[in-house]
Amino acid sequence: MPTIGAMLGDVVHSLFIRPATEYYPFIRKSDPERLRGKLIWNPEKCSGCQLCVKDCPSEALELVVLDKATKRFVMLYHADRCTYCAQCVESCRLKCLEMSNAQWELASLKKDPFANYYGREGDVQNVLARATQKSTESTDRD
Amino acid sequence: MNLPIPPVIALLLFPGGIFLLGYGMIYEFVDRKLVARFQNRIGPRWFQPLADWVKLLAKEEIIPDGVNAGLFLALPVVALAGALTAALYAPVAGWIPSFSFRGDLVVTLYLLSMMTLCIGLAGANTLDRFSIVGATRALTQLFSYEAPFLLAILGPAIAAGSWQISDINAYAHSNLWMIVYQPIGFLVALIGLMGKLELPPFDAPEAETEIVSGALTEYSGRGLALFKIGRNVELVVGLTLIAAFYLGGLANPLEFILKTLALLLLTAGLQSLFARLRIDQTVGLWWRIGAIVALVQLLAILAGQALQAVL
Amino acid sequence: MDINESLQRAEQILSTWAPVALHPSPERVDVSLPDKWLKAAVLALRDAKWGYLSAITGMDHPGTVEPVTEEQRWQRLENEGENATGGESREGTLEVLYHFCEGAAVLTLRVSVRYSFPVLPSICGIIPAATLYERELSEMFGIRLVGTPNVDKLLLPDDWPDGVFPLRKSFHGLTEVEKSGPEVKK
Amino acid sequence: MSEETTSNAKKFIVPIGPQHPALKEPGHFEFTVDGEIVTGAAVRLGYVHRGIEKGCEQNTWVQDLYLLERVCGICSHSHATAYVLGVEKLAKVIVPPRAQAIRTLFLELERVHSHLLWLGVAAHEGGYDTLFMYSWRDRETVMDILENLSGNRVNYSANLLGGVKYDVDQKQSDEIRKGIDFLEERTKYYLNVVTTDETFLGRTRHVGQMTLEQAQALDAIGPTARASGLQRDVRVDAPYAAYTDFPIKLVTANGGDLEARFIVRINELFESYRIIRAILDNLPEGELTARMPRRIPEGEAISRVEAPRGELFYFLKSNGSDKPERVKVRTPSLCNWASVTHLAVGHVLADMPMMLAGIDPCFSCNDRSVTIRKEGDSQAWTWEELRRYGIEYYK
Repeated sequence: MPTIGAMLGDVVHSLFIRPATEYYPFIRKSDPERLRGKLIWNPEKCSGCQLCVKDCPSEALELVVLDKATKRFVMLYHADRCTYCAQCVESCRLKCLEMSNAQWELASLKKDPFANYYGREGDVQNVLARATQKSTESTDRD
Repeated sequence: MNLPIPPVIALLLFPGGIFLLGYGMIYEFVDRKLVARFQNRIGPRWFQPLADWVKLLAKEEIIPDGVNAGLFLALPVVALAGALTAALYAPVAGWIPSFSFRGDLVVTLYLLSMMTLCIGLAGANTLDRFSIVGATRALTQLFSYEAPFLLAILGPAIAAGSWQISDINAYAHSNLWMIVYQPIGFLVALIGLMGKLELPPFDAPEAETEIVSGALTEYSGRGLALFKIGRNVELVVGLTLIAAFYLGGLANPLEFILKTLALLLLTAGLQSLFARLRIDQTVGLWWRIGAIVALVQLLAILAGQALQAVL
Repeated sequence: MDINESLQRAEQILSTWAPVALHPSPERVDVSLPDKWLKAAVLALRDAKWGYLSAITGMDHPGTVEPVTEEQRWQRLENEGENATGGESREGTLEVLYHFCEGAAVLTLRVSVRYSFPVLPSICGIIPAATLYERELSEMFGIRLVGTPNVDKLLLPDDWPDGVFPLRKSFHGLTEVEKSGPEVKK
Repeated sequence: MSEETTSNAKKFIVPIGPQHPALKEPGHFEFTVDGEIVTGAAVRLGYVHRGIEKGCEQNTWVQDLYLLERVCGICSHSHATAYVLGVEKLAKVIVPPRAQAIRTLFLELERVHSHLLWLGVAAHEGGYDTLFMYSWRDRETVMDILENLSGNRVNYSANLLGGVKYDVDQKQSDEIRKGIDFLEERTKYYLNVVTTDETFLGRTRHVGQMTLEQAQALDAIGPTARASGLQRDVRVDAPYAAYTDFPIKLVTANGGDLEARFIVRINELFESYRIIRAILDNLPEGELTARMPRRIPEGEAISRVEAPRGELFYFLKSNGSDKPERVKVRTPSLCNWASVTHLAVGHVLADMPMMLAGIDPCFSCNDRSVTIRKEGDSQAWTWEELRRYGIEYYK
């Protein structure tokens, strides 16, 4: 049966109920349990097989091997490159990677906060020092 | 209310000028908020129309190639001036009209049409294809709703036996609300006003999904701001006229606010209920239904009056 | 609709032009055709109302690209004796696959053209919807389709250099071509 | 594409796109008009061409899964499923039934979200913003379901080569059921609205009408074809994933106009709800993944999936290495353009956005290959050029 204004019921009803709009930055919904957020690396179990690095579709992972025998690795995780596909979590046979449901609002004016270093304190310092050394060398050459 | 207001103040401050600009913005806000609520959204905050307007005024005005620059700049001013002038003859805010003479109703209706004519000219002035299509549609729509709208406004005028807005207002105030015995006229007038203001579902002349922004596509900055504010003023004037004629006249500011807001609620509801009409559907609707219905109503009024005279 | 019935019907329709049909998997039949019979085969399929054109896939099979000198050729002849292929650099081919689907059955017409003469007849006259696929094919692989109604750029930018075909295996980015391309043309 | 008319009058062309409020994605259409009547139509794509087909040849099979998932944001799971089904066919890996059922569950949830999205967009094109707002509000329900299931609203990345990543437990199953019940109620309401509202019917009835013969001749697919009565649905014709265990009833309509397309898509929603419930009721027990080799054996595979917009066609060729030799993606939108450009002639301009929306076009889907823009004298500006221009201008 053709009518005019078929949505009248909904339209009038809406005047008396709360708007469906979410006041996003002011009121936040809780993060879903399975939300794929920032990657967490657990160095204890890692064998340094590099499978996660190889499978990453967006080159977000770098695993620096300092000493394979004593299991000294540093994982560099670029949160800005990550597509949060969780392939690395599945690729890891030793289950040392997982995705937390935190930190999903990726807005920043700088790239620095997105580089996450995982590993022992000393090793990370070591890797960082090497990186800065390398960069100063290259600028010297320029 | 019948306090005399010096002409300069009436023109610049109240009830014309600044007051109308601000009041138009408030009504734009109320309209947008209502439509949003009808659609279960939050809608804008109270200062949004003002913020939009200030932003537009601050922006660069681009005059596109191939237009008559003088005309391009003058049209928004003329459109706004037309709407503001029309307000001087209407009982805005429940005040007696600032200016009044016999037959000012006709002048007011013409002034209200200035806006659409200016928009049509503005569209035709540019080389942009969207503008030209929009202008064609705006003018086509003008021809379709204008006659029924005029007929619908004539109803109360004939009933009151005067062509002067203040007379009709006074007549409406002292008699039964005309919406009761001229309901068709009321509906045609209200929907005609929506057509005039190009509100949905009569927004084919500026259908964003087809022709971007219609005739005003090439306008930016001040020109666009003036057109927008002009439309707000026209909304207020149009609502004032309909409230004065059909809802028992406007005798004081409170009555004015309540009655026009009630009308605004109604238009907002109508805006959110329908899909956009194609231009051919709009024309068909007005000429096939609107005009005939308004004409029948007019004849009924005349017949009624003749009958009254006989009795 | 039965898959086998569909496939048999397809084979039957095409038997005039291609007596040999391969079955890479149960629901598929592959038919290789010379390019001159492509249109006739497509027309026969259309006339028999067999399925619909689902896609046109292009594939690049580059030849041996390194130029072979006279000396190398003698060398190879010495090493390989009578079985030597002559050491000619094999010319690359472009293979075009016309996929037709009917129910679960997929029929693939395979047509190959050489790099030196990448020309195929257009099937738009028979299947109007093929125009977009053909435009994509000619842009990406550089196959000239004779009789296709529109050869304007569909996907690539308007100023894409002529003679550069991104889905060929030899394409690794535009930078070098960009530098030398326009000069060569002039 | 437009047939030349005999009159020598200068053609009046109304361009729609690449940047246009009607299209939320970039595509370019040129409608030749005579007054309001359209006399010709042409299409130009490629504005979001990203070189995915070429890119696939340079990545490993595993990485390609995520690249292909990003061909389209709306039917991402359909793309991923078509790809994994093809690769599994090549590798001759049998995927556990539970994984197949969960894939199918995602496919149907995706269809629900896509059809509701389309309902809103199509209503918006017709200027029916209220329907647009309400249908998108309700679409949030299914988006939330997908987010709770997979952790993401789009690009769920639920698929793995050889299985799925996410299981469905009892609690989630209850949540899905609750959401589906609500949506079913709302869908009934929308079906009523689009079939009875006079103003909306004025915009959809007898608009863009495509007869069965035309649909056949133009090789239309998906809901566009089914609205013309063409019985063409990969889920029915060639069941994949778990559609063999949960068969789909074919939904068709006979009108061939926009109204019929609304009806087909909305009725498909009911069918999707039914399948989702059936899958939740009879979810097979078992593993979620099967072992997958890293190097895929040499061969060719064709895999077809019924995406929300129609048949999605993948052609995969492996050369035995860990990278594919060729990945061909033919998206459903590409098939249905012909129906727009052929049927546009004779309609009024105001119907064009509705007709474009009628096939539910997805521009990202159409555009896949390489775009590297040349600097210099061109209308397409590179980002650098634009920046430089901006700096110059404001000096």
